[in-house]
Amino acid sequence: MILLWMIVILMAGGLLAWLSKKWHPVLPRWIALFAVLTDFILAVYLWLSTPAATLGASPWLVQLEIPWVPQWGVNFILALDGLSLLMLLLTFFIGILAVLISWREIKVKTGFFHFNLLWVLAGITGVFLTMDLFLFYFFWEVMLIPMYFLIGVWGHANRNYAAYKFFLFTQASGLLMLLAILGLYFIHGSQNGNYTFNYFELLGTTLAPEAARLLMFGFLAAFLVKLPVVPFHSWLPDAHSEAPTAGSVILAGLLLKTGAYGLLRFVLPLFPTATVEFAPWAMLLGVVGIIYGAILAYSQTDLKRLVAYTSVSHMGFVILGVFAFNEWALQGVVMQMIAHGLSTGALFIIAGFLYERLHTRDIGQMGGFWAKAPKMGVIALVFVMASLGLPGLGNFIAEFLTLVGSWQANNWLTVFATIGLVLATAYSLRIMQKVFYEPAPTDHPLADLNVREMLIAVPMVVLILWLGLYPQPVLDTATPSINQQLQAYQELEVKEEKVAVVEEKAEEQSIKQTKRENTKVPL
Amino acid sequence: MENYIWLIPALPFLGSLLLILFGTRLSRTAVAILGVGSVGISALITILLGLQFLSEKPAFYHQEVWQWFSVAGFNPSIAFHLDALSTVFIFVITFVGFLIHLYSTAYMADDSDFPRFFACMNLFVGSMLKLVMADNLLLLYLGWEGVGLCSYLLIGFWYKEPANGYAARKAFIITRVGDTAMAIGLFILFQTFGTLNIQTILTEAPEVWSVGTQMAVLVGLLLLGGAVGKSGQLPLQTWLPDAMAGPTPVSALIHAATMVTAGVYLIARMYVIFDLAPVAQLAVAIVGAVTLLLAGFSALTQYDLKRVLAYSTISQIGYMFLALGVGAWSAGIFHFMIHAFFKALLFLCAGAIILALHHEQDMRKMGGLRKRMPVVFWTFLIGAASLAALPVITSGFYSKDQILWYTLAGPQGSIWLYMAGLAGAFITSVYTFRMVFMTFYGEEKTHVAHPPGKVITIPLVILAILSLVSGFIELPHNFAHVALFSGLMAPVLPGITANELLAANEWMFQLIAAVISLGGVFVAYLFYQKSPALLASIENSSFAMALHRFWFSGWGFDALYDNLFVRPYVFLANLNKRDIIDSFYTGLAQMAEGFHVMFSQTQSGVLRNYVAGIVVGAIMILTISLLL
Amino acid sequence: MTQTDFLYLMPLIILTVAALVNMLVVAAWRNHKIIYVITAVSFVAAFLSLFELRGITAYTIDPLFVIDSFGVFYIGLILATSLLISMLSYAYFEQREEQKEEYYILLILSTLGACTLVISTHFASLFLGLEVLSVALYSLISYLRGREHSDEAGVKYLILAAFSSAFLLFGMALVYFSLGTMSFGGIAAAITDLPTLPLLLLTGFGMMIVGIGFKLSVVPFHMWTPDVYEGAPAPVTAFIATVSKAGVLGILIRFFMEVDGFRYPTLLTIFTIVAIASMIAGNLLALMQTNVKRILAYSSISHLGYLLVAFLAGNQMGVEAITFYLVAYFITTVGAFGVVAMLSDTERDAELLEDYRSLLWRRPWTATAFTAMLLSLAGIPLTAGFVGKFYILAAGVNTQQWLLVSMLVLNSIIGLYYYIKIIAVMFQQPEAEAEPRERLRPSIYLASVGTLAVLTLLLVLVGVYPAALVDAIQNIFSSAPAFVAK
Amino acid sequence: MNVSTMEAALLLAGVLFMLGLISVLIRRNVIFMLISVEIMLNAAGLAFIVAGSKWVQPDGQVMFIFILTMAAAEVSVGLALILQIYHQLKTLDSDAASFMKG
Repeated sequence: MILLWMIVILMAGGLLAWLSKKWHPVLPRWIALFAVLTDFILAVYLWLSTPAATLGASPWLVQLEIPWVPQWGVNFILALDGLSLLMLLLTFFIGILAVLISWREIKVKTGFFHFNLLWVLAGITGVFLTMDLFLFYFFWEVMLIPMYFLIGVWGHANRNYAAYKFFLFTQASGLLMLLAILGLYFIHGSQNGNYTFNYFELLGTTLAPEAARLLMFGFLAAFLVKLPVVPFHSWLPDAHSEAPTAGSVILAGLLLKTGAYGLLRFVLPLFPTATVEFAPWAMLLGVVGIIYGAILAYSQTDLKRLVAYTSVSHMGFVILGVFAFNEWALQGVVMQMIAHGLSTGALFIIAGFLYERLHTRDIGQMGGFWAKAPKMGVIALVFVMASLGLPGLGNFIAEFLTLVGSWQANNWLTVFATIGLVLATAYSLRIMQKVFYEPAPTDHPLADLNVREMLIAVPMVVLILWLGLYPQPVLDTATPSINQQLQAYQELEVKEEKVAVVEEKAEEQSIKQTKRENTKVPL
Repeated sequence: MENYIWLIPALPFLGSLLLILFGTRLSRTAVAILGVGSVGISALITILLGLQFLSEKPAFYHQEVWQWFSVAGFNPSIAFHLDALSTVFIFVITFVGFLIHLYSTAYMADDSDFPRFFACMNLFVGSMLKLVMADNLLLLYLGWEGVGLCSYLLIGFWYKEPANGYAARKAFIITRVGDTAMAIGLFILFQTFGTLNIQTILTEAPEVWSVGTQMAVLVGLLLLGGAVGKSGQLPLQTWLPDAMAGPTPVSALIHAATMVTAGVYLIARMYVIFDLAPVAQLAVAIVGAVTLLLAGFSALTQYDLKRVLAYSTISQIGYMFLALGVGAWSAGIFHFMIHAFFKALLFLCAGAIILALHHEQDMRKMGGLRKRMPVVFWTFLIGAASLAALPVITSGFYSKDQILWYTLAGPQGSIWLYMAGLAGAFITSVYTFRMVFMTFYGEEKTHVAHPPGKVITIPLVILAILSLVSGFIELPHNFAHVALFSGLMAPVLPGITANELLAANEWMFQLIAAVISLGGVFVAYLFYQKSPALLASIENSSFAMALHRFWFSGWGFDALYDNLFVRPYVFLANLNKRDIIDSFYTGLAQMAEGFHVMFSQTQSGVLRNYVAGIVVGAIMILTISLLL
Repeated sequence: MTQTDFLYLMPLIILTVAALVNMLVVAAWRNHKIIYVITAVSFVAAFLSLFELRGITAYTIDPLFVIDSFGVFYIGLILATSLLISMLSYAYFEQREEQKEEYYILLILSTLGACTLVISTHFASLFLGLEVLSVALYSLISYLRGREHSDEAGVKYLILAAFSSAFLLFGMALVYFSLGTMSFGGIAAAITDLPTLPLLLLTGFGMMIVGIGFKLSVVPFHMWTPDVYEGAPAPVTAFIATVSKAGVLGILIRFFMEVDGFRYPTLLTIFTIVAIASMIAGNLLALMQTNVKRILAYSSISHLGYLLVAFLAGNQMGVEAITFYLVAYFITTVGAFGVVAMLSDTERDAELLEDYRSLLWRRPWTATAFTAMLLSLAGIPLTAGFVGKFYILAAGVNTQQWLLVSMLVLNSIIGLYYYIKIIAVMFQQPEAEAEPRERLRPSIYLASVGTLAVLTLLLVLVGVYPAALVDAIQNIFSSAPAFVAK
Repeated sequence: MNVSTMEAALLLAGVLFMLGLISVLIRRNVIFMLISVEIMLNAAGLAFIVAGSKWVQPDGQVMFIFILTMAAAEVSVGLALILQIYHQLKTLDSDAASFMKG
């Protein structure tokens, strides 16, 4: 029930924030802050109350199932495991930041703004929680519309174009996923007469290779566009750079993560054989993304656009890791989702701070800010370093684990991905150089960060350091769910091994089986 | 005492953290106390620990601070492993580091970014300590990149000058290239051994790999890649001369004494791999030999005092690589230590000169400083003598001679490598004394504003003494035969035995080395002191000028890389700034728009056309129904 | 006719009486409000009378009608829609100069025609229903004589409708000629035995498709749609877009199910082509359009294309999907045109994109409602349109019509663009404070505002909790065995 | 009547239908268009009568009467509309009434 409350609090908070504008112009901000904070506290409470040790057997911590459209086998299923929990923590943390950074930036239609903000968060929360494919698609789309409004109403000059592009890309890919969901639904239903969208039941569907491939591509379409993977990335730079700061932060920090989450949660366990077939290509796409994004990032002059392309590059690691199918890589991917959410979010926030002060995003107009705003400089430095993968910061753990994992799967692609780290250095340092070091062509007055801004930035620094130096709590939380996602693959491997040593182990197995049978009896 | 190991890197980190957080609000004195004090206490602990180590003679001390993370059998820790090798390194780092910090309080006294400087320096010391104390390669990598970051921050310390920023980025990016190779090496090691714990790898490697295994060679070469990046060896040496853009204490600490020798440390640390991979080890030797020559020639031609020293550093590290490459592990490390003393000394002297001359670095504008700055002159001279390996009295002689000796007489030695080493020694003493003569002799060209104070001279004197006496802990067989250092190293690094045939005549080779070094001094004296006209006549020939330009530019490596990698990359990036893939999607949109225009032509508003539309539809339907 | 027949035909009779009463009242005393109330009451009464017929098994009134749960549901849908439209009409016509009262009579008659259509089982009743619907519509379209384009729209519709009726009639004649019967049951019985359909019969079916296709405004019989939508008053447009299509679609489903037209690949091919062409042409035509009414017209063409996808599924799920979609689509369309009607002034309808600029700032609630409607048309979750589209997709996937389904997806994406375009215009920040347009007393808008609110709520309700509606629709078909796929 | 006459009569209806159709297509005057449509409707009526007589049923004739009634209603509305158009445009050319397009 606590899961439902999380979503309800956000949605109700959103409506309330919208309506409260009439009573007092500041009220929406406080309501939004309060709603997200409440959710954050709930999530932290959930995390603390479930120590890693108890995660053992079943990865699921909390489950909720309410029939919704029983005629179609649609149930309102919310379930929480370690992976979802981590994603929720990230969601609410970034949500709080998003509310805080909009405190001064958003001046018109604040009520509606916060409505949209909270509903995006609600949609994302739903995506991370639901274990019913219909509901998943439902939330998947629900998070897009408010996002569209965030970009389209409060964005920068070219906002309409960006908003269209964002919406069309994500919708198009989402519809393909819907087709795949339906295909899976009918295949599963025709096999055993149980027509349902329940994730847990669909997991057991046996698919013909051809069908599995097609359905996988349907799911992939949505997730790869959202992630995004080159060549489906072209919505991202526009959307990120035109959105208001809160929008960019949510886009980079959370929306992209839903794609990664989808890959982990749905693509891997649903189509174990098809993904193995597709893995080299997927990893190739990842590497191309890493390098292509890095090259593009290097040439940008618009700060937010630059950071946007770095996201393309960083998300390449995600797909590289996901399709390596081992625990190192997947832990790396989970870490990457969190660390990238923080680091890129922080870079967008800094870009937002600068925009608020200078009213430009052009790094040609900036420079020499270290002298004027040393606090901002230090914080920017931390996150620039995070983005180039400096050890000691969260991104390093993520990227290193991913690469270690992907090395086991494919040497050459990993080599190229590692080269991406050099390119990352090039673009990251360019940010520092142009914004904080080199003198600017024109001299602007620039105030350093104020208390509210420090309140936003410092926790992020602390978190990214924590992730870099002691990531174990996060890793422990994710482990059971990652093993769950990988189960199908380990079975595959085991099967192959079994074929090889089947005779030797025949005896052993029969003993094991009898043991298993013995344990079954009391049940 | 060994329970306090963690304090050694922790104190500088703490100092750095405090300086970052509160630096701007503290007084200069407080900043200085914090910055110098943290390193000082570290140094104190190190010395105490070192004494304990020498008296107890354990194989190593080990301390795990916390488990970093643990994923599916991959469990690196934040843990420190202190054996003789790392003890030598942390001694040099903390002790020399302390002296340089002390020196900096005077050197940077007028800088407005005083706290930032010490924050970065402390951070560097902490990272460097972590690098050498790490018990696993991942933690080592953390320190490795951490020192890279500090190097970047300190090279670009005076950030308002774009050239400094450029040099800083160049340093970071080029070393990152090496780091990438090293990272791949780590992947292979992890895949093979299932761990990155150094000791485990070292013990298991001989069991898993036989000598000359392809994998071992690959790993060796990849680690070498990391090492050449960090240590400024061929082919990734180009960043180091530019790194002199940073404040001089930075050059002394990072780009002479400590960070650039991280590559030496890495190779020595992983010596088992190189033992298993003779090809890789040979590559180390060749890289060292070639680098020491190339850098030596370049050093000959430089006018900027610090650039001479930079090239000299590259060249001296070349010697260390050469030593490691021929299996003279202990000799390489010994040279590292000695080099740290005298090169830090030289840089600090150079800093004193530069400070006194209002940041003038061009040697052509110096001269006659002998009288003006006697302390600096004498200490510089000692450092130069050590660098040039003047026989008997300098420690540089003993360390370099040991390398040269094993290059020839060691089991992996070769006459070619030896010749390269000898040639390098000659060049070294030429450019060293060229420096001495140009700077301290001749007429005074720039006025000395204020002679250096005590805080500057005390470190110089201490380092000068060390440069003179520290060589005596390791003397050749035929020359009192003191083997304190190699004895210390023996449990960690394998020893080396010289060819017996040659060993009988060791004195002859020592003589050759001594003559070569003195000969170099003489040549320098000839050209730069006695008859500069001779030099001018040689320099004026067109061939010499071309050669000079070529050497001056560091053998054209910068231009080569610029044309081969940087320009094409930037060109490509700018070419694709608007993202070619995006135009595919815009094309789709335009296509849809085109279709719209086409279709809307049919909506002409004319009734008859609409009728015709229905008729066409009817005909179509009837045709289909009749045909099918 | 027996007494029971009357009972079963009660809704139709109520409408007929209401039309007559209205005429008499108009003759005696012209008063907008009274006529309006009578109309509303009669719709409500007709609707309520349906409750008597809940859950009935098919009751045949030979040879013309059959009243079964399918028919009852569709009549209910039509009546409810007409009621909502009449609610929206009051404020719209109140501000016009013309005499308003006859409008309601025509509206009732049209509705009557549509209701007749959906329970027909005979060509004669089909024809009667269709023509009652059409002839009333001719006048409705050009009802506002004073307006520029009303008679252009009227004459276009009249000529084309009559033209296509001729096709329909001739087709019927050919079918009758070859089979000797005009009742659906008879036709079904006659052709089950035929191994292949004779040429004359096929020609007849083909010509009937032309007639039906015209009413449904599917490609290539769609060209009248934008012009008529633009020229007609907004409530009438809403009526054309909903009621008239529901009637025709109802009879199409009934006829096809009865004769099991899905057996004939020829017919399937024709409908497939028509469906794809409708989706593509409708969406592409709307793409850069700047007239909101025309956008909605083109979008209705593509929506009919979507409906045909479910229709082509040819099984119970398909028909369920159509029915569900119709409900969702009606809520949305009536809502959308309701907004248009609300924003219209005395001179002209609010049809240009310009009229909607920064609407969010001027009239936030109206803008919100319109946004919801547009999102529903685009098939975005939380709205009924999404569930409808989902249902259709499910039907398509279920029968593995990949071509149609992928076309549907492609077109949904194209469609998104122009729906979003309207929303984007509404959400634009105003440059200057717009002058408020002259409006009538707020109380007059009460009905319109209430209707819009109800529609918006319904839209969300069906979008969030579709189970109730799905249940209702599935019940119809479980109690009407004729519609289970043969 | 025997079968062949039936078919001939149906053919006649078809020809009539086609004539009407073609003249709707080629005429620009709205009144003529309306008349042509009436011809088509009557052709359909004729076809019904033929069919009815083929099966010896009254249904065809009933349908014909329906058609007549409907046509009359249609013409009356149609003429009213055409009058309006003439008032506004001062022409009966249907092409002139093409303000709405695109």
